[in-house]
Amino acid sequence: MIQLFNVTKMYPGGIKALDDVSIRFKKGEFIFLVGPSGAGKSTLMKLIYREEHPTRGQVIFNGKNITRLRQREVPYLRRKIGMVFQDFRLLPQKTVFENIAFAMEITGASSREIKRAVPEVLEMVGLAHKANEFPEHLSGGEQQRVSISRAIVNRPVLIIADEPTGNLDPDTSWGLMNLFLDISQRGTTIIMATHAWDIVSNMKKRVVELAGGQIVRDEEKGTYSL
Amino acid sequence: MIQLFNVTKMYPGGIKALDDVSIRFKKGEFIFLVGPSGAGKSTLMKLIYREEHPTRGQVIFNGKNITRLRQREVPYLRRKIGMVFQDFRLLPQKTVFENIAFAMEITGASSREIKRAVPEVLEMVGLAHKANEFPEHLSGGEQQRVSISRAIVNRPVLIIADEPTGNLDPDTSWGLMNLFLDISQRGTTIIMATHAWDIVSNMKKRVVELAGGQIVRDEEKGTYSL
Amino acid sequence: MRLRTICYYFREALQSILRNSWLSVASIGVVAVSLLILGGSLLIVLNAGNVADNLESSVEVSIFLKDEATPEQIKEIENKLIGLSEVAQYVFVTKEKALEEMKQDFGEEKDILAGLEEKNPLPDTFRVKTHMVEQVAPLARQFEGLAQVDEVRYGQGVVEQLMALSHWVRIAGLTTMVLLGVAAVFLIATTIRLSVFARRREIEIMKFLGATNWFVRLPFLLEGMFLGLAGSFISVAAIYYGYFLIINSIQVSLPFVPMVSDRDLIILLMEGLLFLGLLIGAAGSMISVRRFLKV
Amino acid sequence: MRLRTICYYFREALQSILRNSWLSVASIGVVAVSLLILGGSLLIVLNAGNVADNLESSVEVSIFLKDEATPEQIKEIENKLIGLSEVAQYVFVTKEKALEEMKQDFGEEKDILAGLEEKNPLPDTFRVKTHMVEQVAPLARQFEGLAQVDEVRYGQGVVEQLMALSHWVRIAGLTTMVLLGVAAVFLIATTIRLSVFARRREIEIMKFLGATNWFVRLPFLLEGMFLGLAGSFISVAAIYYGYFLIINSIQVSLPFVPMVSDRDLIILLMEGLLFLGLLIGAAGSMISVRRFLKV
Ligand SMILES: Nc1ncnc2c1ncn2[C@@H]1O[C@H](COP(=O)(O)OP(=O)(O)OP(=O)(O)O)[C@@H](O)[C@H]1O
Ligand SMILES: Nc1ncnc2c1ncn2[C@@H]1O[C@H](COP(=O)(O)OP(=O)(O)OP(=O)(O)O)[C@@H](O)[C@H]1O
Ligand SMILES: [Mg+2]
Ligand SMILES: [Mg+2]
Repeated sequence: MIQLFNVTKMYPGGIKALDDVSIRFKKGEFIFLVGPSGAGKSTLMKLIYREEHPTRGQVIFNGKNITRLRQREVPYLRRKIGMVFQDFRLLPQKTVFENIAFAMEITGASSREIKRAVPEVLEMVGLAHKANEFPEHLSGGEQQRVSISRAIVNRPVLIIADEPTGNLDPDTSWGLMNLFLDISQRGTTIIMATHAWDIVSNMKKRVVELAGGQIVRDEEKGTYSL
Repeated sequence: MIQLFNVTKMYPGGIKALDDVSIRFKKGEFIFLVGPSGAGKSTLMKLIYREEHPTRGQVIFNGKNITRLRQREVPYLRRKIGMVFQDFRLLPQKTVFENIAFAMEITGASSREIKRAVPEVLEMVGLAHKANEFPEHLSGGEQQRVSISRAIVNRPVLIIADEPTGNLDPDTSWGLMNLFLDISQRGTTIIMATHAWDIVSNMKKRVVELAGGQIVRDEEKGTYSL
Repeated sequence: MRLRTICYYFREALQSILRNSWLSVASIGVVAVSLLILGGSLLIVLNAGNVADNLESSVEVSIFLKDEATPEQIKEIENKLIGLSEVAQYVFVTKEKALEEMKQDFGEEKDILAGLEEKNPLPDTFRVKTHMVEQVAPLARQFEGLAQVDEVRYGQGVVEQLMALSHWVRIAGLTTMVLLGVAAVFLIATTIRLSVFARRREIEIMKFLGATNWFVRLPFLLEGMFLGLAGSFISVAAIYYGYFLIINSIQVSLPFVPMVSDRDLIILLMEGLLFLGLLIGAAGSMISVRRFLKV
Repeated sequence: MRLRTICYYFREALQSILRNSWLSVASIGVVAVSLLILGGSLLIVLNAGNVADNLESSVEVSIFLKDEATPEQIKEIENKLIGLSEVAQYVFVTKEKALEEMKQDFGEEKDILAGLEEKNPLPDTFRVKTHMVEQVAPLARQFEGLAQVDEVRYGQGVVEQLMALSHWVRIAGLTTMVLLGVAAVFLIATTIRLSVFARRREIEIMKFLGATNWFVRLPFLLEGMFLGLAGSFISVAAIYYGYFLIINSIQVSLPFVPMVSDRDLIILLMEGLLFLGLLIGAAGSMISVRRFLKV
């Protein structure tokens, strides 16, 4: 489904965030991206949904070369991907409900669909009672869960989650992991960057470890560290 | 050092974030604040550095009633406290170095002191090489570490850290925990809200558990959960 | 485009206006002030032009005929006048009538002129008005050489001065208006850019969620158009009522100053201002959003 | 305050200006445009007032004496004129001189007046100028009753019209200036508020780190003052050079229009504008920051 060919990403200032990375993710896979702080996990994800362009190399998504995508095709790429950002990126002027509804409105969903789907995903992450709050009135963990519901509401073919449980307690984290597992079993590919070693080690999924911008390990049914 | 007497915090909209909480933190103590997402951990901390005012009850810091503090005394309270915010709160227009230097400039530190102390704390969190970057050019974990260095640079008598390792890998987290331990052993009180159950359980420090705005457990040498 | 999506655009625009109420008021205020200045100066220029026109039209050429001119020769000159397109109007003043007028001008001192009736020294005269003040001097020159004409006069110095003055009023007025127009557009663009700048993160997030450029842009566009229109509406209302108030008091206290009070013209001008406000709002948001769409 | 801290304030202000370069340019632009408009209209009002003064000062009262007035009686009236404080200047015109002037006015038609020398119908006259146009009518009334005075004239209609006109020019000018002043302050305050608004999170963070209000405020204050000063400097430079350019070309093409060209006065005005820019910048940032300091 996704292939990276010799991808290098240099940030201005000579920082090599990714160094000649080649990897392939298959449809329906559940991939954990692990590695120390600053290893390049977020950068790899940003290349897939085109927040950043690779300095060298190609990124292929469903047979399409993302690197060569025209500017007006980018939105349609992004609609196929559900994203959980490390810094949440909720719209501050919209309530929780509106934030999630917005992701649907973009795709032209009908009012009826929205009214059905939004409470459903909020229920899944346990935030049905916060639907009408503004993001800045939520706790850190609550904001993170809103960003997760927004990522799954459109039933995307790919979910990219950057540290989706960093602000959550273990119980809530496990609840969400089961949710992701469910979704993945319905055929959705999931790429998740995380530092939750207990979760990674217990789930026995594919683990890709980055360090200094290079892939140092790629293991089916892996654990957090060797 | 810090005492809360029957503190209740209601947010507009009828949300009771803290419900009649009374607790006492002693000088030099290392306290873990645990509890599910939305339990009221951040709110409790916000009351101590006066981001929020309690709806009912009193907060005493070093014998002073914070609730009754006059507006122009607040800055001097805050200078005694080093804060690590859940959402980092770095100044986007300043480089990493300037962000940390700013916390010192506020207290009127000399240029010499600043030039000595800032690289030192950056070294402690392993970010000496990122001193001249702007926050938005850092990875999530790097931003978090900058906010930790800023909190400790003034050698405050109290450190309040809200989820300081949420975006960090286990190794880096443990490194920082040892740093906090060091600081605590020099007499600094540390209150840390965290979901890192492995760290809490291994450190055997005082654990205060919140749930639904109430203290449900307060244990010396406790673990993350019963 | 689906109805649902159109509804979405309007709802978004309205919500944004209400939730950023302070910013909205500021933008409306800036548009209102700018257009007020622009419209006000436009009216001033219009009136200055009107006054100048009025002064100009009071300039006339006097063609003094020789005493010995026969009625036929006089008729000849009249025919020549009729044939000239630049002549707006003319009158023939006999020497008797000229003396009469002179006496009237002298008022109570008309005794000075007593006894002149018998030996009237004044000539027969054609008094001619041209359409434009620029045509006065050439016209005069055409008649100067003629046999029956004694002398042609048109207050040489004054006409040149008037022409220069009205030329200057026009240039100054136009420059002021262009400068003010540029200033207004600049101010409004700045405000809208600032307001979009304050929301650049929002635009960025929308783009990351897969919104097309137009999906992001349209609510901002509607918002800008609404703010522009609201601002220009305030300024138009203020100018309209203010202007007729001023006109009325000027017509009472300064009846000799000719004011432009053609209601249709004023309304046309006001419509222009409203349209300008709409345009400025739309252009302002389009330009401002563009910068942040490149994500 | 320690030198180190003062250095900090200046460094912060400068850095903020440079890093928010786009916002800084916008603010400077708004200040420049606003003050340009304000200063320009100030000069227009000044000149309009000057023209009005000039027109006023050309109004005079003519006191016609009776033919039978003796030199003593004339002297009496002259003494009375000397005693009045509102009299700016006066001349005594004998009937012979008056006829001479009349002939000059008639120019080539002075033959009409031929033969009047023997029986000069014109009276001896005092021509009086007052300091202010408002004093003309009362002065005239004082002399109307006197025995030796035949008649007092001062172009009754014209003086009243002139007074009304100059009154109107002043009122209109003042209103325009006050309105423009308010508009300028509003525009600048809006810009600075927007720029502070875009940085409200920063201010909040500073406060959470234990910064006092003045510590947060001062760099913003310096920044505002600098931006205000820079803006007013641009407008002052533009007005100053623009004005003398205009004056020069007006003095060539319209020598009869009296322009204010007193360099000291203009410079004083420019200094005022500079100070105003500084003040507006300072006030703008103080007011804008205040809202966000309450954390
Ligand atoms: N916009 C940028 N400009 C310059 N350098 C950047 C930028 N974004 C990231 N970097 C650098 O690139 C490297 C990789 O960053 P990345 O965000 O991919 O790390 P990460 O693996 O996600 O780390 P974390 O676990 O802390 O989130 C880091 O050293 C970071 O400082
Ligand atoms: N400004 C606010 N306005 C309204 N409600 C708020 C506000 N801030 C927090 N809350 C609510 O108060 C409750 C406690 O929030 P708090 O931030 O203290 O939780 P927390 O324990 O820090 O959670 P987390 O671990 O997710 O950060 C939550 O239900 C939250 O939604
Ligand atoms: Mg990351
Ligand atoms: Mg919290």
